[in-house]
Amino acid sequence: MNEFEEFAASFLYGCVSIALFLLGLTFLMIVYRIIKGPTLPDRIVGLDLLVVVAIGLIATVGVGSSYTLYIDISLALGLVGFLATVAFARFILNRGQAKDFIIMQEVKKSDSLEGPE
Amino acid sequence: MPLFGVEATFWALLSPFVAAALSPILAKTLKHNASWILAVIPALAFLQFLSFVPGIAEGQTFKASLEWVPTFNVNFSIYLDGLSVLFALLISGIGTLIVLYAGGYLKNHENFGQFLSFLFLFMGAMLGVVVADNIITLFVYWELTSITSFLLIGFDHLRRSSRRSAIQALVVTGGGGLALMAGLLLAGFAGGSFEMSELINSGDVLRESPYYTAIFILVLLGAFTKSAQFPFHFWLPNAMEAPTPVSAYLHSATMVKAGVYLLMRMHPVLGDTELWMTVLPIFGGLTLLVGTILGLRQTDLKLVLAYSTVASLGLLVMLTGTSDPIAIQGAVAYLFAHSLFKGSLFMVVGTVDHEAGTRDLNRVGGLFFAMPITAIAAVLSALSMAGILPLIGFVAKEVLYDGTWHIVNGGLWTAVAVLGNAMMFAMAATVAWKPFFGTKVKTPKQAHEGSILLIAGAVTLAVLGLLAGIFVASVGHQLLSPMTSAVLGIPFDEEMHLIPTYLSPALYLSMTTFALGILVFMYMDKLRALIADALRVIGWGPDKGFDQTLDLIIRFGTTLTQAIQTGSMVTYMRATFSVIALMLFIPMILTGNWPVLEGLGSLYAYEWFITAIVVIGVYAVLTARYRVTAIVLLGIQGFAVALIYLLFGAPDLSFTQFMVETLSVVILALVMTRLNLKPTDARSLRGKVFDISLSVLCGAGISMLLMSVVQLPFDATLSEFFTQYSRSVAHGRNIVNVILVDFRGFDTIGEISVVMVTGLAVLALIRVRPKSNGTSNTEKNR
Amino acid sequence: MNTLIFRTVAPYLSALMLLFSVFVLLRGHNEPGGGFIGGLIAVSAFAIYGIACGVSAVRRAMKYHPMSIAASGLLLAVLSVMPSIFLGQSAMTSQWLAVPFLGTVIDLSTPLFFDIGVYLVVVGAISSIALSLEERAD
Amino acid sequence: MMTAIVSILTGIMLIIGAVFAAGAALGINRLPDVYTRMHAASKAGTLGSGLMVLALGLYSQEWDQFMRAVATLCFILLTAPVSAHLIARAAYVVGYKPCKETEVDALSVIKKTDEHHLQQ
Amino acid sequence: MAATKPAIDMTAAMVTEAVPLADWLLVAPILLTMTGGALAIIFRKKPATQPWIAIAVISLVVFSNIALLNHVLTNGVVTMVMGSWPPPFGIAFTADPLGALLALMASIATLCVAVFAMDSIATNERRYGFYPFLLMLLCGVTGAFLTGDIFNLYVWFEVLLISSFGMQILGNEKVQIDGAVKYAVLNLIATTLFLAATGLLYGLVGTLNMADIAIKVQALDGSGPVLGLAALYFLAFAMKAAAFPVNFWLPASYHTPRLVVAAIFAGLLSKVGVYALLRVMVLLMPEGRDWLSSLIGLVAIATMLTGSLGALAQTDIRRLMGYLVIAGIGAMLAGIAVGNEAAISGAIFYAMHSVLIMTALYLLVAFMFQISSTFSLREIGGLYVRSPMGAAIGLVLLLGVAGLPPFSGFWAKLLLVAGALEAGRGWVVAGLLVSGLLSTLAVGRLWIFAFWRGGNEHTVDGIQALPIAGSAEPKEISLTIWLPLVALTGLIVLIGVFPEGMMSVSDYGAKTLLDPSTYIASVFGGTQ
Amino acid sequence: MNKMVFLMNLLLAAAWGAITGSFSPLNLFFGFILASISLFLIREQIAYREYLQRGGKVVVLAASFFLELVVSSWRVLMIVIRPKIQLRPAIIAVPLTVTEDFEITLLANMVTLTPGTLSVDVSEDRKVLFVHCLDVPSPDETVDGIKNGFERQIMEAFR
Amino acid sequence: METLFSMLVGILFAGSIYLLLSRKLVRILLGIAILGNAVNLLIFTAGRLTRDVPPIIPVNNYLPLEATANPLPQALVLTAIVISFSFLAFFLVLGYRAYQELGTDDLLEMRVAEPKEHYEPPLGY
Ligand code: NA
Ligand code: NA
Repeated sequence: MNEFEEFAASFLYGCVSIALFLLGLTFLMIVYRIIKGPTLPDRIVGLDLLVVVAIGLIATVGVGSSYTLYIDISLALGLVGFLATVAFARFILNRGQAKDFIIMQEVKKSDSLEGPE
Repeated sequence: MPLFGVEATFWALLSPFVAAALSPILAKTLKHNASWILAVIPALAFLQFLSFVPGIAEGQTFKASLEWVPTFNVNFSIYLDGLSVLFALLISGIGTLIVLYAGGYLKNHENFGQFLSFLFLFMGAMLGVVVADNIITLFVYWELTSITSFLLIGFDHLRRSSRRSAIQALVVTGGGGLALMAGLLLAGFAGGSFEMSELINSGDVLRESPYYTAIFILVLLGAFTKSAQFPFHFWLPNAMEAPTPVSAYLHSATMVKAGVYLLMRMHPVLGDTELWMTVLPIFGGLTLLVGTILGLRQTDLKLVLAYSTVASLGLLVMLTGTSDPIAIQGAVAYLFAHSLFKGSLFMVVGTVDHEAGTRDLNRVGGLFFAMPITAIAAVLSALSMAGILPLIGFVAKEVLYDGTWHIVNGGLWTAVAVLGNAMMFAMAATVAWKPFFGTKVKTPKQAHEGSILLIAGAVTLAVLGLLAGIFVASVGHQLLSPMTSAVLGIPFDEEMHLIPTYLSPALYLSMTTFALGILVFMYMDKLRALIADALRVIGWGPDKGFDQTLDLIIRFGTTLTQAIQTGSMVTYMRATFSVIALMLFIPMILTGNWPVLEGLGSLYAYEWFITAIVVIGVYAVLTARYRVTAIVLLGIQGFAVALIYLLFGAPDLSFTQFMVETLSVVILALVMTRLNLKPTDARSLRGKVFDISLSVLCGAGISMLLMSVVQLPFDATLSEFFTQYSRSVAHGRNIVNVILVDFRGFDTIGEISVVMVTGLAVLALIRVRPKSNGTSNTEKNR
Repeated sequence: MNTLIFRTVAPYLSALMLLFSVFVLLRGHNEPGGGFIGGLIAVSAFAIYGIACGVSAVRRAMKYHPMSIAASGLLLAVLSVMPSIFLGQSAMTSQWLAVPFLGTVIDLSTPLFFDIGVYLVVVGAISSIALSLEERAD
Repeated sequence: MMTAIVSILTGIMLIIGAVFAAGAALGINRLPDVYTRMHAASKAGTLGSGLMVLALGLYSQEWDQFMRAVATLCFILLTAPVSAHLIARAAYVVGYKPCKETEVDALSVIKKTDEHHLQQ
Repeated sequence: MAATKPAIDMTAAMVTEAVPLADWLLVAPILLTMTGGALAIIFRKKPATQPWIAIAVISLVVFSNIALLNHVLTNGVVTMVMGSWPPPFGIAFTADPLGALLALMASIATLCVAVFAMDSIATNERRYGFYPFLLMLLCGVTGAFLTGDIFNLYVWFEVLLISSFGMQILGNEKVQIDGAVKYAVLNLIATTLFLAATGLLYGLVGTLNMADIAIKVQALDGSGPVLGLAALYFLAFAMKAAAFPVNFWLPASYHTPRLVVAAIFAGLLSKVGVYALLRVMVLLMPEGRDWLSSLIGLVAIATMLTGSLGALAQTDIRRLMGYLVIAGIGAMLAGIAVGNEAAISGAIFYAMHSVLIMTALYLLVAFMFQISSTFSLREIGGLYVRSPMGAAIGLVLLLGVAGLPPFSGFWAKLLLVAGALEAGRGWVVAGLLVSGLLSTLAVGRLWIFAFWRGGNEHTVDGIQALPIAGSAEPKEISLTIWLPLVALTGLIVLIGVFPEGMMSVSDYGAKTLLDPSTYIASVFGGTQ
Repeated sequence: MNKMVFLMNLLLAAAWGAITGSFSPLNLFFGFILASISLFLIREQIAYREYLQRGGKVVVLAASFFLELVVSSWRVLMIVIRPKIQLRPAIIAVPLTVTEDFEITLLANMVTLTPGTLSVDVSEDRKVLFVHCLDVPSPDETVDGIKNGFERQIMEAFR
Repeated sequence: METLFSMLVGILFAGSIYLLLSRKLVRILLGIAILGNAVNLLIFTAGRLTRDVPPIIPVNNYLPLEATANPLPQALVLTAIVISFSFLAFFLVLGYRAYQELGTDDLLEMRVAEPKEHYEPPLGY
């Protein structure tokens, strides 16, 4: 192994570590949004993003552990994550049209939504 | 030698059951005349037992055995000695007469066949009780007598009082039976054998066993309930709800004596101890007095007889309790006499009832000319009951006085016996005098002499009582002394005389008895009123107590059940998890096997983040105010768990978890789309605190258990095997999948069964609709 | 959800997912995957198709009642347990048959059929649940 | 040598991808309403993950893995906008208002004139 | 550069000797019921053929189980390891007398219920699964009785549980749904505990095969968390078996499903819990059982008493039967608490008896309802007049459940009392006797109310018994009702009068449980 | 069988090859069979549609799209890391020239993935695409951008 | 590591039990969902943890090159996941039907099977 290769290996290791750390932070931020809401669509957007980021995380873990077969899990996650989003979108639509108490409350609040912080 | 050999006894034992099966068929075709044919069966059995008498009189005993349940040492074994043969003779002999009598008494009754069937079943059971050698077999028969007596007492089941009496008898005798089971088993273990014949020969083994008291109490409970000893006496008079043939047979001559039989049978091993000689006479004496006192106040002839039976049983128990040979000889003689005269008297009363339409003392009188044969039978039997020469009752009384008088401190028992006998004298007089010789009263029905079926039994037994008195020496030698020997466990053969050979104390006591008896009879009405007043003042008795106890038990059951089964799911869950928490911690507390907080290891930063997301997710689900928020958060928690699987080398798991979590969330969302639910968690603060503590406790318990497991070294043999052969033998590189479809494929086949059935169950939940909302309509569907 | 965009994309997505599900099923013996996961992906495919185009479209697409599919899956799994009875072996002893086909050797094996059975059961049962839930809404 | 270059490339792609993902997460936390947040999620998120997946495909240096990475990427690209569309539409139909700063709302005009327009 | 296949010692990897065809009897019931269940689902739209599929399949299962029991009694404990993988690696199916006996009884009870249900289950309920559920329930139950692998046992538990859920809600009435919620949630908690305990056990001993566990647990000698696990298992199975104080689900739900369903529940489900207790507490974790025996005894007594007192407190005869089930569970637990040969044998005998009699009792309730159209003890009456035959069957069954001779329950009680006496457990004996008395009272009351009482009598509180319509011919009771009732009653009497067969099997079963060496030898015999 | 469907089938078979990572004849053949089954399942939705006529344009479209995606993501990133976010969001209506479902969908999706725009809905009559814009100083400019950008490219590629 | 995960499992259990103890049907359903995860993670942890290395044999080998994660618990958890998923699906529908039929999501109000008015059984004979 020459110097360059050694550098490359440690560079990759560093990158993976940083990426994992960043992704972990990302997760926490997304979770914060999901918990905080304030509206249901906000949470759904959060969940959708969470799945997308998880796909990235799986890929990163795959690089870190050299198990490239993780790519299939990413693929599957992409498929089902979409399904979850669809289902929730449908939920919002149906409940909203059924004048769901909570959704109506949220809608009312969204009228007075503040602009960017 | 026995008529057809000892083994033929098995057929004799089986025969009543055959008769029971035949009864309904024959009764259907032959009506009451079926009695004539069916009576042959017990008669043959009687002959079979009779054929043992000479041998037994010479001191022989007979045994035979068939295998029944060898695994538990239960044999279908019989033991014939003086005790069992005399009982068997009474049962089969009187049984024969009763079958005939029933033909007359229940003539044209629509359920006559059934009745005979029950009667024969009872006969078979009772024969089994007295003949069985194996204590388990004995017990089986014992309980059978309870069941059949239940059926017979309740025969007239549309009457509430019949049902009450029936269940009362079942509960009292059946309950006693349960105790007896324990007692017999304990005796069997202590004595080292389940065969009565071996047990009674092992003499002191039981008496010296540490379980003696327990055995004694348990056996006594069985015997006392069956033989209606105070305070369990109340069921017997109530059992008079049964048709008279039943009263005559079960509740005077045979079943109620099963308890006495048992005490006598076990006397060689349980008797002759301080406890025995204290408890039995006390309860026997009490029963005697209570029975006579209560009997005196009755005006229903059948009840008079019933209480006198209670009294007689008390007397028998008292005598057996003395463990004195002479007294026991007296008891044996009295038992024999009682069976004859009481059976006869019951039949007489039944005939009167049947012919005159009433058996109330105040509504019958002067029937002698209308039914002379019945009257003669009544007089003969009453004389025997009163203990008057030359009937067997007299001899019995002499011997028993003789017995009680000469034992140490026997004065009290003698006094009790005299008092009791005097009152029985009065009762006998009541039964025989007023209905037949008192002033003529208009009865509900124009009385005629009963049919041959009705009178044959009473007359036979009455005459037998007379003959037995006259030939008492022979009867004593052939039947009574062998029985006494059996009870004592040692040979006993004292000659019996009808005419006292000398002016014994017994004779004086007899005189006293007569005098007292006449006195009582003369002041009968006043006495009756006095007793009635006294009882009214007391206002409570075991009979009433039975009802109260029953109600109390049911109410207690109801209260208890309501307290436990509140119908509130929340309570159920709290209770369940409380128990879980207890079961998690108790072992740790008791064994002191707490896990240590070590081997924490370290997680990488991103692992921490993901773990944190699981925790945050769970916490957020708990605190989420809106259900959909909770669902989304649930999904997050699930995804995080899936990532954990991924990070720890379980891609398949992770894969599945992602899919499952998503689909769960999707289905949740699909379902929730249709629900309009209130969002809040309506728990009180106190409830919340309780629930939080409970769940934290459970969680901590499981956590600690898991810790203590994972801190031990791990045995990975299984996985090593799977890894080794996954590709080379099972042709798969993904070891997890190979485990799923090959190594442990049977888990998977069960798992897919679950999945398939779930699909069907959901379909059933959604597709099948109740036909209507009214319960009545839908219940018809069941 | 009757939106043009979704309705247009969904069928292709579903077809793609179905393909993917078979892929996951078939290679499960060697790589992550297998009948169960494959089945779930197929269910997801049908779910998306159903949400976009309606339950009846899915039912028509599946042709047979999903529960029948599930039941036949179980039958297939049970059958794949049986062959060893003729060889004097224990139940579920796997049988392997290498079939040369177009220059490649295909491993036909009882575990493969077993896994296909799992796949069918999951597809049938879970889609039955999803469809019946959806239908109540209509 | 090849491996080393691939490694460095992979590392860079991972970092960039992670940064985009973090940006998306930041975006959904900082942007004012659900519609604007969706912009962040559907664009930066998708690109971020796509990069990381491609990185893995590249890193494997195997054709089939790389193809699958591309397939994954395509799939994400196919679904992400549809998801965004569905959420946005559902939110809008139900009545979630955009933030105050949203001056133009062409959809609201339509909605008012044609009540049935957006019905499911 | 593919590595060459390493040399494999095939004898270490697989069982190579031929398996006798008779050993397939171990899995035959499962394969048959699964096939039947699948076919019944495929023929969902043909309600007329479904019962026949079920009856045919269950009859085959009965025959197969008879052959299996015979196989076990002649050749000793039988084992087959799935996939020819040597134990403890493959999943072993092991039939000892206990398992084979209970499997047989379960199939008989199921057959009776299948026949009974022909008339009583509405067509649309049949289409949506009565027979498939029944078959899969039997599949799960038989699997549970015959498997020799603890995790596999969990799987079969779930199979039978989900099938029971399906049956519970057939009809979808309010009361059923309500009952199902309680039944399902509480049972789920129980199985989850079971699963958790199994995971922990695997973590502790590293194996799942029961024989192997028995060996490894013995080696641990009660150290470490073994006792904690035993407690957890005990709790999980006690919940399944409906032992006090975790029996809430049973009274809350058993009166709600269709009566045929309740019959099969009462006959099979709680017995599976008892079976698992016997298997796990006695065979696998004897130290745990010893350690817990006082607690188990207390639980047993409390269960018996709450059961029999509860039975006395009921107005609805279906609920009354539910409490009788609980009382019976208490008796079996008493056997486990005592733990000597007689007591375990008694518990096995009782379980066998209970399968038959509890099924029969619920069928009897259905029969009673058929005539009287009521479940209320206040309203019911006059059945003796309408059907003396039914009254006779009722009497046999009710006295039988109270443990009176000459019916099968007596022998079980006898063994239990004998065992407890031998072990000097006076309290257990007292519990058994008192509960027996209370049960006798309860069933006696039921019988006199329902059968003996006239059709138009008033109860003390003034409610009149429902008059039985008409007085001439009783309502037509079809053969499908008589046949199973008479068959079960006949079996109960037959076993009561000739108990030796069952007694010897129970005794053999108890011996096998108490001395696991034969069980272990059967599993490992081929390889060690 | 319809030619287009056959093409689609071939494409899916190729996708299979890509997913499984093996372009051996057998695998492609197998993929083809699977693809036909999949297509059969969704047969109702794909009959008689015409698309994918000009492969070359497709590639151009794809390339420009990827570029836009990167730019768009970059812009979002830049916006969100600004210390103070100042936005003028808007929902604008884009009149559509494309008429086919497929084209509309493609356009809408591309719009979503490109800078500052997000498709919210298509009008019932398929004539208007409603687009949410993150930051629009002038809505008309954005509308023109979409119409002259992707819409034109799509029309070129698929007509 | 295992000890830490034991705590995580405990937290999951505690959370799910808290939900199960609730009066509201929806919360119980959520509790059931978490309970499944909790017990699965428990089994996974009980089989000990190994980072990264999945139990998959490389294409060119007959044995894994390094020590892999323990495959058996993974298989067990897989089975358990599937089962708990099935049950969850059933429970969800059951809950939905319960709400539909009984008109409430409050368990304290679900008293059809065991109604509040509880009769004393008939006394007497
Ligand atoms: Na195999
Ligand atoms: Na997406």
